[in-house]
Amino acid sequence: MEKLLDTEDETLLRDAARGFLDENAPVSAFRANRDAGRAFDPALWAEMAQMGWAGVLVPEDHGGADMGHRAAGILAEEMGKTLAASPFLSSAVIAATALRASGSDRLAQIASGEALYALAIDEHAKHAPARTALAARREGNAFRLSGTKRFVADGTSAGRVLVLARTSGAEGEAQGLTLFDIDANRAGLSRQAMNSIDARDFATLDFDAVEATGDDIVGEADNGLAALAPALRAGQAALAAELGGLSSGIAAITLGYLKERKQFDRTIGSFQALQHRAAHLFSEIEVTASAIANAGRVLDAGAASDVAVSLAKARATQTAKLAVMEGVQMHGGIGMTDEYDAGFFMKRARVGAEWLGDYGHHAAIVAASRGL
Amino acid sequence: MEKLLDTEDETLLRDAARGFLDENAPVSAFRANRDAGRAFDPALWAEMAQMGWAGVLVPEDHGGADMGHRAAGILAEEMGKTLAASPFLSSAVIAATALRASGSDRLAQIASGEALYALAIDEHAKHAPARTALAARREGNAFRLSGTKRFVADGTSAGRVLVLARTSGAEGEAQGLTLFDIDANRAGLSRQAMNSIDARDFATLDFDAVEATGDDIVGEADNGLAALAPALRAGQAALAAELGGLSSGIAAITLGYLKERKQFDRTIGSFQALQHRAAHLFSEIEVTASAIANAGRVLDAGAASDVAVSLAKARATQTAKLAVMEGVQMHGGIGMTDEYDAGFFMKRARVGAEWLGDYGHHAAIVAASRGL
Amino acid sequence: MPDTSEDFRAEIAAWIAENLPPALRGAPRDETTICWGGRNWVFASEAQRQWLERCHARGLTCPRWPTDVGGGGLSRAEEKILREEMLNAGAPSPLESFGIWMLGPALLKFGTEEQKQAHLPDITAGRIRWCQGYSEPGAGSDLANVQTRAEDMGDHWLVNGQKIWTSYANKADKIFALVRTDRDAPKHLGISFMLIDMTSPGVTTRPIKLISGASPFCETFFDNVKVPKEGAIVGTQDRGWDVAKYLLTHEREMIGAGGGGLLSGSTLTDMIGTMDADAAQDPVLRAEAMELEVDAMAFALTMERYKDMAEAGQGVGHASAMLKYYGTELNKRRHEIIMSARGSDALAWEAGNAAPWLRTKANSIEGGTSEVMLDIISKRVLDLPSK
Amino acid sequence: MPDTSEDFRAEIAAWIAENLPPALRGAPRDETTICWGGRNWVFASEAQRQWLERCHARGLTCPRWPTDVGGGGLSRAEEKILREEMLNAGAPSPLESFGIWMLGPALLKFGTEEQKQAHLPDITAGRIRWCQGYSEPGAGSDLANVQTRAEDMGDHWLVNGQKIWTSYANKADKIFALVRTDRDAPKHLGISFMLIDMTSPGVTTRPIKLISGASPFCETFFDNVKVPKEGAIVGTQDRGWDVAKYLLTHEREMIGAGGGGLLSGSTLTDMIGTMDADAAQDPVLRAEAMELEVDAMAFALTMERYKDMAEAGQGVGHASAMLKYYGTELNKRRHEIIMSARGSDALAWEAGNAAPWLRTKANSIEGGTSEVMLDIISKRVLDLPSK
Repeated sequence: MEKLLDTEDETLLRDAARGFLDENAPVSAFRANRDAGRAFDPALWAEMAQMGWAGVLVPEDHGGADMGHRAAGILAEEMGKTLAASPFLSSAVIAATALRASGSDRLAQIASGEALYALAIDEHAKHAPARTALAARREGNAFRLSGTKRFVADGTSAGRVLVLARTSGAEGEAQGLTLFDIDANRAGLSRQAMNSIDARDFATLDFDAVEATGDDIVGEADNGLAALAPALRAGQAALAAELGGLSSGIAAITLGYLKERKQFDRTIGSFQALQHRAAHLFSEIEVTASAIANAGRVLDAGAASDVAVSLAKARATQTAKLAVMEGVQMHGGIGMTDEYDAGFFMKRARVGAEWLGDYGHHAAIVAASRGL
Repeated sequence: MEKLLDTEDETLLRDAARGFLDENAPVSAFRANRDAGRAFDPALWAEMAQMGWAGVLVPEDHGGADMGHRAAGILAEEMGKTLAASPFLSSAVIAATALRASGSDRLAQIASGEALYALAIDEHAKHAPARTALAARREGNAFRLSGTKRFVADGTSAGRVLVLARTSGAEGEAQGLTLFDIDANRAGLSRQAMNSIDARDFATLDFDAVEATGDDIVGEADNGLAALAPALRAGQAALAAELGGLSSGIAAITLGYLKERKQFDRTIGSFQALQHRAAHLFSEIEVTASAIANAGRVLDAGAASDVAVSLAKARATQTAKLAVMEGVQMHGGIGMTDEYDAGFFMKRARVGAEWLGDYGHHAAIVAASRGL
Repeated sequence: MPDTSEDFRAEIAAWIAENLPPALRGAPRDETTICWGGRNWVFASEAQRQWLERCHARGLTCPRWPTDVGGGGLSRAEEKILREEMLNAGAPSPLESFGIWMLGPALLKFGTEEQKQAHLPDITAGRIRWCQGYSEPGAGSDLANVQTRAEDMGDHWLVNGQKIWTSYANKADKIFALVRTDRDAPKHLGISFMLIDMTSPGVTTRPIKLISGASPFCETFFDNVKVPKEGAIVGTQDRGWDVAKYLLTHEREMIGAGGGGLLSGSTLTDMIGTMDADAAQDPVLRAEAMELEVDAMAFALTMERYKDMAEAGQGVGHASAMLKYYGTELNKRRHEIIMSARGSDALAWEAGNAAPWLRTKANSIEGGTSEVMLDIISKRVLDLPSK
Repeated sequence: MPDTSEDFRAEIAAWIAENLPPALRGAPRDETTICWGGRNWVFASEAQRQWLERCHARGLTCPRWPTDVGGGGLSRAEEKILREEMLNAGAPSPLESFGIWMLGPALLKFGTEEQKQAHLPDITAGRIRWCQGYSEPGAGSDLANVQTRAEDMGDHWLVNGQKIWTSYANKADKIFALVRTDRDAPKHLGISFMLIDMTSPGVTTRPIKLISGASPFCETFFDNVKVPKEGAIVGTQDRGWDVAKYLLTHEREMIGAGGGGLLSGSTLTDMIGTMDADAAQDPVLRAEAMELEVDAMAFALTMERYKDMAEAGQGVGHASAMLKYYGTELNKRRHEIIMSARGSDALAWEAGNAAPWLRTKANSIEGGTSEVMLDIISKRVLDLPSK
């Protein structure tokens, strides 16, 4: 397995990404999207696709760049630092990984950035694919999907939907689920934006006897979790990376403020109590960075990745929480204002904490691997 | 109900206790006991009894001072500040409360300080009276007790033993238990000191067909928990008070050190990072003090006290843990030496954390009362 | 005197039962139901108006204030009973205002008889809504760093400068502000505590939008504002810092009180509602919730104990900084747990969890940051050296 | 080169299988089984002697040191494989010593060829046991505050002074110590890194009893101790602070490593054993254990990453302070959890839990306190201002 350090290629990728994002997607660009009520900037996504980011996990014979999971993580980290919003996680990472096994001919459209995917997985307040109740009833050799999916990423903007439905068994059972890849405009499918605090596109999707055929099935019928699991792990690793980047981003802003802000005739960064908290935050960010890099390495090595990925997501969730709380508190009043950026980091960190499994969900997986 | 502040009488009691203890039971006295392999100083206990401490919860018509639970807590707080070791908790608080309901004629001996009680309650690594398996088999109108009790307070030094035995039902059931008050020298009863880290007297007691009669029963047969519960609550409240005092004691020593110790040509107490941690510790100690005072008040008011007592024990356990860890860390190397007193506080805090129920045990009771 | 207090409990319970408009019973406590009063106040309902008037008539808008200014003249024990009975009856607070929380206590301690008669009745009746003008841009925690100046023009003061974090200044009728009346005096001297009508020419406000989306604070600008001298200054001229310090202590206790969940009396479980099955089984979340409830109950008792101390004349003094520090950090923990327990449901603005969660992040900043509180404790209470 | 590394793994595994005395396989790692070596060392068993000799012959006591001084000349990758295979085989470390951990690295970086040849072979063979003489009474974290002085007497140094926290000085053959060779130079200058034989007349030691009951440290006194100049000083005279700083960084990484549980590879569950039923069901304890394992795994990966960085020549430098800080705090948490999980069973000294638990409290003090580490991070890594 590669070392946890960036390789030369990865350093080049990171520097290129940073340069592009500072130029085209600073936090001010996120603010502009937020103010415009726009989850992301399609033009920006087109440029990212141009650079091969949309195809980061798509095989070259489908027109992808096939750079691997660590590379995807590096891109996510850099996007996280300035809160760059895009369909990267749902389409380029999760959907691409889900469709890759079957060699779906839609991979090319993902790589080109044309195909955007909504992820209709969860139905409850906590991430739990096995608790899927949304029913796919057989009608001849077709299916009728009925039920409701919540917290659907890119739910209103995507042209296609990856939806996990129950074809047999009961809610809570890991078996009996089937993953469908359908057009978002099918009759009976209605979508309501959930007005998420992070100003990204999350939605509630109602399925009212939406038709699907065998051709829409990803992987095997009744064994949808097998097809979805690798995609979820890839997404969790990339989301962890984004949260790691987010933590570094707000920490850097905060350090800058500590160095320039004066109070009681002193730079507040000279107060030892703040120094020690900043040093502790630095430590947490460093330790989390190792878990994030490791998750990418393990995925790229094709090894068993559940623990490595959950470790990264668990750590990244807690570190981001600490980073944004310290960020706002150390800024004082100004950190509470919408005019200032700190709040954006705090709101995205909270959404990232819940999406694809919260701290307890992933810590339990890690703990189990240690015999707890 | 009385306010949470000390009344005038209580202030007098506290000042008198403090004066007596500073004179006769400073930490150096505890060290002398430890070095002599002596759990406590009988002469000191005799003096405490003289002052009415042994009879703090014994009715006046049995020769007690009957000062109540808040007063017992104040005495325990002051003893905790200098780690004064005595049979106060087990005999004067717990045994006295257990025997009070039945008006046992042994109350007078408790008040005089002659009768010392060992508390043979637990059989597992965690406090759980209902998990008692020690069997009391009926033989005619006598009983034969067989089994093992662990973590028995004052187990080797006491002349009498309060032992909780199972007369019916199965381990884990709250019913079917009977509380016996027997002579420690009965045939078949063997006791091994457990060499506890706090240098107090805890022991393992083996019961091999030890005889007991109906006269030895405290409260009702098969309903021993009812007789024991009020005594345990009284003990938990007093132990919480001792831990509160212990926290103030080590905090005071640490503050003194911070004000006098110089390093890098500065008083270390001037380092803001240490100042903020000291201030946080102060806050925790203050908040815990309220819970401790409240537990005493609720017990004295005869109101339902489970939650109030568990709140005090839970808070006191966590506060003491913080206080001793900060105490040792802020002292640096010297805090790690046996020559210095900080370690004594740390070891007693650990024992106090486990005895009569740990943090999780009591926090669960509090949480349940809040609907969790 | 248990009997008399029980009599009072029965009496007040009966009064509430008789006078609380049914429409208000058990109504949710939020921005839409709260009554701030003031010249331009629009009552949310006829019931809200009735409740305010009836409580004011009974002296219950300011239970502990003297009756001659519209207070209730109750003891703290009676006030506690009142609060409990209001809670039991599901009765909302009839009136909230910075006049009740802040200016009233300042006038009662430092004000002249004229000032008390001039302002307290308007506060108890909810006729005038006050706001607070302490902080200034760039000063941050350094509150004594007052740049807004008031020049002595003989019959009036001429005020110029800018305040920030003035709560609801855009809706307030009057402001109590710290202004510099002596520019040559040392930092903490030369400050006066001044009362200014917000309708005076030259006063303008600009709301500050917070990360929660709400705008409870404003920037307030004073451009050659003329303030008639008569009754303008509370306490001694150039000694306004004494008044401010007194009120800060007061404010700290108040903000801290939120942490105990005392005021609302509601538990985490109340605030979370039915928990998602997975959330309920998560040991990490459960442990955090257990610890929060333990600490919240102990803190609520501490608020009581400190009030008892203050009442017993055992000065609480700087230790009140602990209440502010502990209570606000507690409240932040509480809302982190609520957000986590509600999971993705809480991530939609409309769910109503996010705004209060974000609001709590300001608790440990406003009225003195947690860092300032810890400094006060270590230097003033623990007497730790500065070098 | 995966193949070659797999070859090495097979080779080393075979060697261990062949040479590890059965008696040592899976033996518990504690004070009674550890091998420190030295002139007066008494082997715990014949097997322990065999294992040391065989490992030394194969260069495995100091796997990464040059072969000409008895090292193994392995790469870090190979050393990692060796560690893993030793773990798999349940093989104990053949030799522990401050010579291996501290002096060796110092000599390899700052020593003359003569000094290397004079000392490294004795270290790899376990013939000489070294101890460290840095701290002095009253200096605490201020390590550069060196009062022990060495006067130049022409052919020898005359050493007078006192050291504290010298590990096992009462059992060591030689000491590497910081002594002041120029009393007029500024604090950090005028210090030299000196090698002194503990059998020299005038050297006495007094063990320090710790709260755990053990005495792993001593006070060491130098009373007119004559140290022949030849090879006495490592590095440049009066520039011993450079050597000390280098070793401190080294020591930090080493002490920190304990936190990951890397060295032992054991999980909390291993260390706790079968848990009491109530302890197993306590959400608070469970949550603490879960969080510990998450942090410990991530920290272990961080140790690896930092070693990779160092090897890649990307200087880790002051960031190593983070490893020391994080690893030791982690280890303290780990043992608090173990004590709590074992409940009252752990409260008897004989249970063997308490002494290690108390020992961990020194982890965040020795080799630079956590506070010093945080200062280093904030000032040297984060570049935060001093005023």
